[in-house]
Amino acid sequence: MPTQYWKVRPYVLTGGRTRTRQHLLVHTLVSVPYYDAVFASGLLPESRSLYEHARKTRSVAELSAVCGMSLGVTRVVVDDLAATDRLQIHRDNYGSAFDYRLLERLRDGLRQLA
Amino acid sequence: MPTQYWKVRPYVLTGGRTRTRQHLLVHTLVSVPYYDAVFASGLLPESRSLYEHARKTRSVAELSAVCGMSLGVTRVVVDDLAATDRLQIHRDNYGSAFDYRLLERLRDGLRQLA
Amino acid sequence: MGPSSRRRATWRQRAARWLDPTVAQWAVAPQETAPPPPPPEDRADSLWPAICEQFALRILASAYQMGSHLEAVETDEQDPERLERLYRIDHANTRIRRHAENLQVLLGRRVEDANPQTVTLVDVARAASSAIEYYPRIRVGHVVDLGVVEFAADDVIRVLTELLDNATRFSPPSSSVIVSAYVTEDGSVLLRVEDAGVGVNPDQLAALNAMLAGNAPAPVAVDPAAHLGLVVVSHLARANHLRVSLTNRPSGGTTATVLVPGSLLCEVVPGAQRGPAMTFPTEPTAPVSRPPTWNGNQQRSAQMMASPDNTKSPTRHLTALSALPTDGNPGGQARQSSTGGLPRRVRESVRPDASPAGTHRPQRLAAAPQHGGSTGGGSSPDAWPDETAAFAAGVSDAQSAPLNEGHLP
Amino acid sequence: MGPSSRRRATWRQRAARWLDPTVAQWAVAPQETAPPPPPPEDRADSLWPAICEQFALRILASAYQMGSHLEAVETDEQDPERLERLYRIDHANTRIRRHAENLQVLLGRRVEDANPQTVTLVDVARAASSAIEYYPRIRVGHVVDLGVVEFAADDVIRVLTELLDNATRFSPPSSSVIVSAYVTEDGSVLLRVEDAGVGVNPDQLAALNAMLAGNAPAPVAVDPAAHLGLVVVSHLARANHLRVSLTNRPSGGTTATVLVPGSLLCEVVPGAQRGPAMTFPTEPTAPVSRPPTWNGNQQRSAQMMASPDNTKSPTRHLTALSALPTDGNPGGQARQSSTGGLPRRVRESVRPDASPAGTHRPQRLAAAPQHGGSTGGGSSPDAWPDETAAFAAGVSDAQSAPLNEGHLP
Repeated sequence: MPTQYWKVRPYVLTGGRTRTRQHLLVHTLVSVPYYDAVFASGLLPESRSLYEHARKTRSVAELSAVCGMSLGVTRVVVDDLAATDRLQIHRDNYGSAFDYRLLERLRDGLRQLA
Repeated sequence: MPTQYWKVRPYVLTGGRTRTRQHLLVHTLVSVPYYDAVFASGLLPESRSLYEHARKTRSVAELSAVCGMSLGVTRVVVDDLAATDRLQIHRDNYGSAFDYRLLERLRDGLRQLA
Repeated sequence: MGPSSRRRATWRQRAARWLDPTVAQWAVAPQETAPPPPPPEDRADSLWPAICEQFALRILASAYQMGSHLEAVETDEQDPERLERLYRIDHANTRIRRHAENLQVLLGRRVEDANPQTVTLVDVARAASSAIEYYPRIRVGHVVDLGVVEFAADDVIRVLTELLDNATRFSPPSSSVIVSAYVTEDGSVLLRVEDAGVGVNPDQLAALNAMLAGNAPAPVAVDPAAHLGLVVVSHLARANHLRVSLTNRPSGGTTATVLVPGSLLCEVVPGAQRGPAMTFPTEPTAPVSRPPTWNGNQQRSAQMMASPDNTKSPTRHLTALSALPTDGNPGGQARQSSTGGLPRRVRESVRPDASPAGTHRPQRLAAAPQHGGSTGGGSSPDAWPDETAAFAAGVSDAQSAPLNEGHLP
Repeated sequence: MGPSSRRRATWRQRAARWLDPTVAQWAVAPQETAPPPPPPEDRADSLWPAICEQFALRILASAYQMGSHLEAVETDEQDPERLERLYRIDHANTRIRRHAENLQVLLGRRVEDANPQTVTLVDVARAASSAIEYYPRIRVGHVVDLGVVEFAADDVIRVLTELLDNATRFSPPSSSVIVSAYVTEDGSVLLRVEDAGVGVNPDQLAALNAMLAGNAPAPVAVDPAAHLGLVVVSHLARANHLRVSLTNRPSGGTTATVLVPGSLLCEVVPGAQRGPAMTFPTEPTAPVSRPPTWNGNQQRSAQMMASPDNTKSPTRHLTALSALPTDGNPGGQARQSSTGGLPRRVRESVRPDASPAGTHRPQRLAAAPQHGGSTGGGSSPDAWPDETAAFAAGVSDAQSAPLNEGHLP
C-alpha cells in the first residue's frame, strides 16, 4: 500500500480536484488494457499502485480499498489514467441490469427527500 | 429569523449533539399542540423561533428554512421540544403512501451503490 | 438556504479582509524587498512582537477561510456521525481563532473584527462558550434582553471567553458553570460567571484582582501559562472600561463578574436578532387544524402573542447549553464533562423555579427517552446541585434592579 | 477502510501527545498556582518567548485534533463539491499547523513531531507542497528513491516548505515551480526548487545566502514579515547540517538548493512506503481475461515486472502535482494559479522528454476531454514554458551523478 506520510494531504495528490471527466461510480469496473512496466515505474506512488492493481479488472471501490486511498483520490487518479488510455473504464455493464442514469436520478431524488 | 452572531457556533446550540431520540426525517411533520406564550418567552432564540413557527404544522425541512437554522440544529431543537410535549411529531402520515423504513433502506442501499 | 448563504457571504467578507497581509503580490513586489533579518534569537528581543504579529495574522487568515467552508458543509450534512466530526473541526478552529486573537490582544493590537455588529447578551454568552474547550458544561442563566454595541461586542466576548475557560478549568469536570447577565441600578450590565470550584487562595485572589483592575502587581515569578487568559482579560478590560473581578462565594465556588458600562449597551432591535416578535405578524394567525384537538389552545396562544407584555418579557429561563449525552467527548478532551446528560437538559429548559408564573410544567419528564444510550452522569438528575442554590442566592441582589433601557453610546 | 482507520489512529496518537499541555487538571491543580503575571508589554521583553510558546502549543493541539476528524470525513465524502470544501479546510489547517510549528522553530524549540518515521523524498516534496498556499503550482520533477531518516524528516519538510512558499510567492502566479532531488557524488542529496521569477537582487542574494549559511549579516533594517520563512530555514539548516543556498539562473529564475547530507538519508524499504514492489508478488499473476483483447500485453508486462531493473528504476517522471483545472481557487487565494489546466497536467504526467526510454507516448492527448468546462489558462498547452528549458539545463550537472545507495546514518 502506498500509505503516504500523513503530512502529504489528499488535496495535493489531485491538485485539489474532486471532479472527474468520466462518470465514475463506486462499482464502475476498470482495467489496464496493456501493462507497461516502464510506464509504471515513472508514476507517482498512488498512480503506480493503482495501475498495478488494475491489471486485474476491479471496481473503483475495490481499488480504493486495495490501494489504501480515499475514494475521492482514487476517482481522480483513475480518471487521469483513463484520459491517457492507460486505463480502460468498462461501460458495458451498464444498461444491462440497470440504467445508471435512472439509478442516479432516483438517488438524487431520494437524497432530496432524506 | 434568529440568525445568531457568526461567532455562536452550531455545536454550542445543541451541546454538540447531532442525534435525536425520535426518528426525524426532513419531511416529518411537527406542530405545537397548545401554544403557550409565556413558555415561548423563556426559550432561547432558536427554540423560540421554532416553537412560534410550528404553530402552523410544518415539516422539519420547512422549519429549518423558515427559522434560518441548519438541518442538524433544527432536528435537535425539534427533538428537545418534542421530549417535553411542547411539540408534537406526526407519525400518522407514514405508512399511508410509503413505508419510511422501506424508503430509508432503499436510500441507504443506493448510497452505498453511489 | 437563504440565511446560510448570507452567513457564508459574511464569512467571505471576513476572509477577504484577512487575506494574508504578508503575501507579496508578484505584480507589485518582486524579490527586491528589504535586506534579510538576522535570526531573531541572536538579536534584540524587541523583534518578538513583530514576529508574533505575523504569525497571528497568518493563522487568523487561515482560520477565517476555514470557517466559511465549514459553515457550508455543516449546513448540508445530514449524517449525525459526520456532523459530529464537523462540529469538532469547527470547535478546534474556533479555539485556534481565539488563541490567535488573544495573541493580538497581548501585542497591544486592536483585533480587527471584520463585519462588527451589535450582539445580544445571549449571543455574547454563547459566542464565548463556543470558543472554550469544555463548552457543554456552560449553562446560560438569566440574561437581560440587551445588546453590546458593535465596536465593543467582540472584546466583551473575548473577556467572557477567558472567564468561562478559567471557570471550567478550575472546577470539577462534572460541574456546571453558569453565566448570567443582570442590569444594575446605574444602567450597567453585570455579567456573572459562577463555578463550583474550591475557590481561589485568598492571597492570590487579591493579586489577580489587582491585575484585573489594571494595577501592576508586585514583581513576582511569572508563569505566563497559568494565567494567560486573565492577562488578556486585563488588557481588554482596560481598553473598554470594563470592571472585572473574582470573588469566592461563601457557599463555595468562585464568581467572576464583568461590569459592562451602559455606554457599551443598546436595545436589541427585534428584527435584527429576535426573530419571532418581528416575523410572527407576517405569519398566518389562523390556526392550522391538524391535529384538531389542539385548536383551542392555539387560539388562546395567538391572543397571548398579541399582548406586548408577553412578547417583550425581559426574563429568560435558565437554560442549559446542555451537557453532551452522547458517546464520545466534544473536542476530544472533555473527558468527564457530561454529567446530567439529557434529562438535566430537558429539565432545565423548562425549569419551573426560574420561569415566570404561568409556565406549564411538563408532565412527562421522567418518561423522556434517553438517547445515545450512555449518559452515565455522576449527579442525580432529580436533585439541584449545590451551586445552583448559591447561584439563586447570589443573583438576588441584581434581580430587582430596574431594566434600564436604551443606553446607546 | 483499513488504511484510513490506521491513519486515523495515528492522528489520535498525535493528538494525545499534543493534548494542550497548559490544561490544568482539576484533580492535580486547583486554583492555587503561581501568582499572576503582569501585563507582559509593561515588563521585560523576555516574556515573549514563553508567551509565544504557549500559543504555539495550544494552536498545535487544536490543529492536530482537527486533522484526525478531517481525515475521517474526507475518506467517506463522495460529493465532489463537499469534498472540495473539505480539502480547503484541510489546506487551511495544514497551513495553521505549519505556522505554529515555525513559531516553535523560531523560539529555538525542537518541534516535537509525534510518530516520526522515515519519509521518502517524494513524500517530503509533497508534504512540503501540502503546507503552502499555491500548492497547485508545484510540480515534482526527478526525485531519487531515497528516504530521509525519521529524526530529520519533518525538519527537511519544513525547510522545503518555506523554500517552495518563497518560490511561488516571488514568481508569476501562472508559472510552475519545480522541485527535484538528485544524488550527488559524495552521497548527499541535492533538493532543487526552481522558480520562474525575475531573480533576486544580487546584493540581497549575498545577504540572504549569508543568513542561510548561518553567518550573521550586517545589522540592517529588519523586516520579519518579508523573510520569516527564510529565517526558519536558516534555523533548521543549522540544526540539521543542511546547506541551503539561493542562486539566480543565467537563463532566468531563481534556484534554491538544499544539500541533505548522506547521514540523514536511508534506503526506502519497499514494504513500508512503496506499494507495488512489495505487494505485487502476492497478486495473482494470471491475467484476468476481461477484456480479452489485452491479454497478451498483460503477459508481457508481468514478465517486465519480474525484471529488477525495471522495478528499481531510480528515475521518476516529471509529474505535475497538477494545476487545478476546475472552477474556483484552492485555498481561496490562488487567484491566478491555474494556467495550463487539464491538458498540461495530462501532458506532463507522461512527458516524453523526461521519461526513460521505452515509455509509450500516449496517442490521444489532444482528444482528452476537458472537465470542469472552464480551464481558461494563459499558456499554450503545446509549448513548453521557458523555465522548463532552464530546468533541463540546470539539472544536467546532477543528472549524471551515480546513484549512491545506502547512506544509513
